[in-house]
Amino acid sequence: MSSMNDKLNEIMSMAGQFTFSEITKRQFSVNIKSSGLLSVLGLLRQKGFTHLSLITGIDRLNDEKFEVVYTLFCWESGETILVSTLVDRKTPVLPTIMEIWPVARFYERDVHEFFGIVFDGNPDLKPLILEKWSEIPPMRKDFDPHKYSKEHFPDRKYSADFLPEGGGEDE
Amino acid sequence: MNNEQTAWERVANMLRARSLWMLYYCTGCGAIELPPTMTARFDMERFGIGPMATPRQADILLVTGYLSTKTLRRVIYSYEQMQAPKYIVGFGSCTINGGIYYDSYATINRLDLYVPVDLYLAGCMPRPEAIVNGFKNLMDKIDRGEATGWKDYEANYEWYRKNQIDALGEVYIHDEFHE
Amino acid sequence: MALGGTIATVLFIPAGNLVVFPGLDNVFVIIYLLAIGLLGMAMSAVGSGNPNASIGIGRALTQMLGYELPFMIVLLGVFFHFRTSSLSELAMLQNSGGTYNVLIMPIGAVVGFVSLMGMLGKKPFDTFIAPAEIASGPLVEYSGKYLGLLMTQHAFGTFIEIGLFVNLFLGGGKTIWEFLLKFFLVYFLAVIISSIMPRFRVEQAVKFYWKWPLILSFIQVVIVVFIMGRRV
Amino acid sequence: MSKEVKLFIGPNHPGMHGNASVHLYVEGDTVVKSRLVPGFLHRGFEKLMERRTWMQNLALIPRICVPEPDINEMVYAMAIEALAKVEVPERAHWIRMLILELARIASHLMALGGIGGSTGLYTMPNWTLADRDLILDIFEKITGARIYHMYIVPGGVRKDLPEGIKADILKLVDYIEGRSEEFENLLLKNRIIRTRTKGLGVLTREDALKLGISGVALRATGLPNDLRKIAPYARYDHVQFEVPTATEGDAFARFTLKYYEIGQSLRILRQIVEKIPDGPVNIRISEGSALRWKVPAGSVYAHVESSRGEYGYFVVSDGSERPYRINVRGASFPQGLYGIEKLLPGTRIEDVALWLATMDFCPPEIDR
Repeated sequence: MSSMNDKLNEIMSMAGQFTFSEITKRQFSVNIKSSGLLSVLGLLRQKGFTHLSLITGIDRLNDEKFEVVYTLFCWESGETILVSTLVDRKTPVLPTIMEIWPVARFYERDVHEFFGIVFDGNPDLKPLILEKWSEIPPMRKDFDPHKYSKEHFPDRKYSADFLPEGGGEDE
Repeated sequence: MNNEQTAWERVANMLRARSLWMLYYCTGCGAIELPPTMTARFDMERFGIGPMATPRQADILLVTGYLSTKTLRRVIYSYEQMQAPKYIVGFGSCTINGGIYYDSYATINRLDLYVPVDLYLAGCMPRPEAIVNGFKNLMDKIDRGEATGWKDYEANYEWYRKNQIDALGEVYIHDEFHE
Repeated sequence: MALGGTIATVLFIPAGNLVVFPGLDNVFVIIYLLAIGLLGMAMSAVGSGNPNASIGIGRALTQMLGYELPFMIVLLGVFFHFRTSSLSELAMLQNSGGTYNVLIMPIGAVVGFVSLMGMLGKKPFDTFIAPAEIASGPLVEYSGKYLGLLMTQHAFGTFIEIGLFVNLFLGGGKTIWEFLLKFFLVYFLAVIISSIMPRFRVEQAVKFYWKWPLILSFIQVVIVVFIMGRRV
Repeated sequence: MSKEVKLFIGPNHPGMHGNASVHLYVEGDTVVKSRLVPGFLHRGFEKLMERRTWMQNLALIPRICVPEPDINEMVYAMAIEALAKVEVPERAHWIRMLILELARIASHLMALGGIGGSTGLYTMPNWTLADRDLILDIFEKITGARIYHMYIVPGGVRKDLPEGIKADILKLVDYIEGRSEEFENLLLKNRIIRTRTKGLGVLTREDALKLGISGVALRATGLPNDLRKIAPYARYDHVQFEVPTATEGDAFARFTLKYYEIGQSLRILRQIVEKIPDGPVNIRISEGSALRWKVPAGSVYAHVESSRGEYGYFVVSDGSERPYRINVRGASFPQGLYGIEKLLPGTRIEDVALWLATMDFCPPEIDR
């Protein structure tokens, strides 16, 4: 495994500043700035991480950042690398990685729909799953589904008499 | 409300109950229990209930579990395409009051605000035995002439339409192909 | 119209000794009337505007192209041999001669049976009412009474086609019961075969028809013309 | 140029297992352009999971993908154990493998039934689903439920196996193996199925890798990529089995591989029943009542080889009682969205339903 780390360190040093940590014996996570994104991912692909498993968006509300994690997997060695970058919450723009992995077009479209992160260079950022959605992107932390569901989809009122006096409709 | 049936209606209901055709449309997670119910082990062909491809020729529309807004639109299309004596069976607690997805922004909580439901089946995904038993109840209900969901859909159509508009914005999509 | 055409055809099928129009039951009359029934269904289905229906009709007609050719060639062989084309006479000749056509023309009988499967739309060749792909093809927009009409039309069609086959190859039977017995046997055989066969694609079905059954029917005609000669 | 017809293999279509709409642009009988519109089964799982505590999510996660619910529980448990740096007792590993292999066979049988259904061979679904029901009976004995078991929990397995279950499993394995000869005659040696699926939807190796396709479709192009071998989890490294591969990469290769994988899974089941050790079956992740578990902060991606391909969860925890973010990666996401757009043009209409059945594409994995 250690050979793997040196190989990684050598790639990373080329891509500039990064933080590197090992999660399990076959999984590493790397945090880089969004500027070095394309070069690092391209390098990793040559190093055998040919399979793009997933692009995940995470809404770090309290420090006003979106985190986007690219999960890469290498079929030969069975190792996973999580390449994550931070991007500002107000103007979330990231370069698209469609040239490296064509399938990324759909992952990016999914993340765009649920977080509102714009991937410039991705031709079709049309809505993929939701239809006629007028609210803010639903996966953001400041969107409350329970309130939305209460307003839009009325439900049956139960007059349950077993509730303790203090109890009642939950929050 | 036991309505007295004319002789002809009673015969018609009896015949109708014996050969219900189920629309083969899996709207939710309960649909995984339909193939075992249709095939060899819990065969519902014995009751004359068989899967049918087109809404035109189907009598029962199964709403199997939760119903997302997008599917609700298609369920309304299919329901309105079906011919008059039509029945809707709601599976599980998701159709009664939202079930496990009570707080989801994409699923409706109460089915009978949008389409008239004739029969509810209990079980978070009812078992094949429960489905067959439910169909037996539906057949008895039809025999007694009480399964008249479709009649009150036509009667208070505006009320249903208003609910549908509230939930969906507008029911019929024009650019179905999302050009 | 579909149902009317088909009912008209049924009148001409001699079922055992029950012959409605003695002089007129010529095979060509039946083939012609059968087409009316199918055309009626075709036009009403395409009128329904559902793309599935028009695709279904397209398939039904191409498949008809497939199975008509070998069936016709075998029929010519039979007519040439028996020197007549009226069904009741053919049945009577077979009974008097004691040998059924299926014995003296086994290849013709096999080709007849395979194209019968096509006519009935039994499993290997039922692409035009394929539920899994085009949602029961032409019948997609029918329901209630109209579906009932078409179902009876299909039932009549089945009776005609199998009746034709029984008269041509199995001697038609002296009494109505013998005819019905043979009818049941042929139908049962068709159902058994169709329950273990998946569906052909349309062009595969036509290719299949124009490969084996066509060659067999040519061999059959050659045998009939040169070896068996004309019946006295 | 003949008129281009727009056709729905829409949500309400017998050929479609599940609920997604394929828009086809058809010329004559061949598909010119095709596109998948998912989203009909979208319930916003990832949002709901953030509102429930770690233990409450257990009731929610198996409901994501219906034909094979156990992989969700397994991946969820693996992710939490990786974050909490907890080692599960030996016996729990073996029981988990038992559940996963039974679920794989059930899902494969369901897929083979689907292939029979879309080609009109209705005896096939009757047989496969009847056998699948026997497996569900065994699930009922072990976990108490037919489809949603909620049996694999973080920290091991909910309760131990009932006695006499080993005999039932062996009886089931012998029964299914006994029937394999009939299955082969009906499906693999069936000439019409062979002519219909030979050369349908050929997938080259570069395309498969570029599309990010995993599972049977990738193995049909010759690459023995199976997560159970490459990144073994549970106790797959203690069990002998091969990964069947083919070279043509067409629909016929795909469903024969599915069939041979059932044989391999039966072999694994036999070895599990022999080698399963005794001992405790679960341990606690953190102290306090199960509903108040706190998982240490961190993010991890756990993935498993499901019957359709690589299935994984990306779990992020901020140390509180509720997960901060869980992202579900279904195996059908690349196969469905990109595969349908790229591979379907050129096939005929009759084969679209068959292509979907052999690619075994499960819409709830895309919509989550």
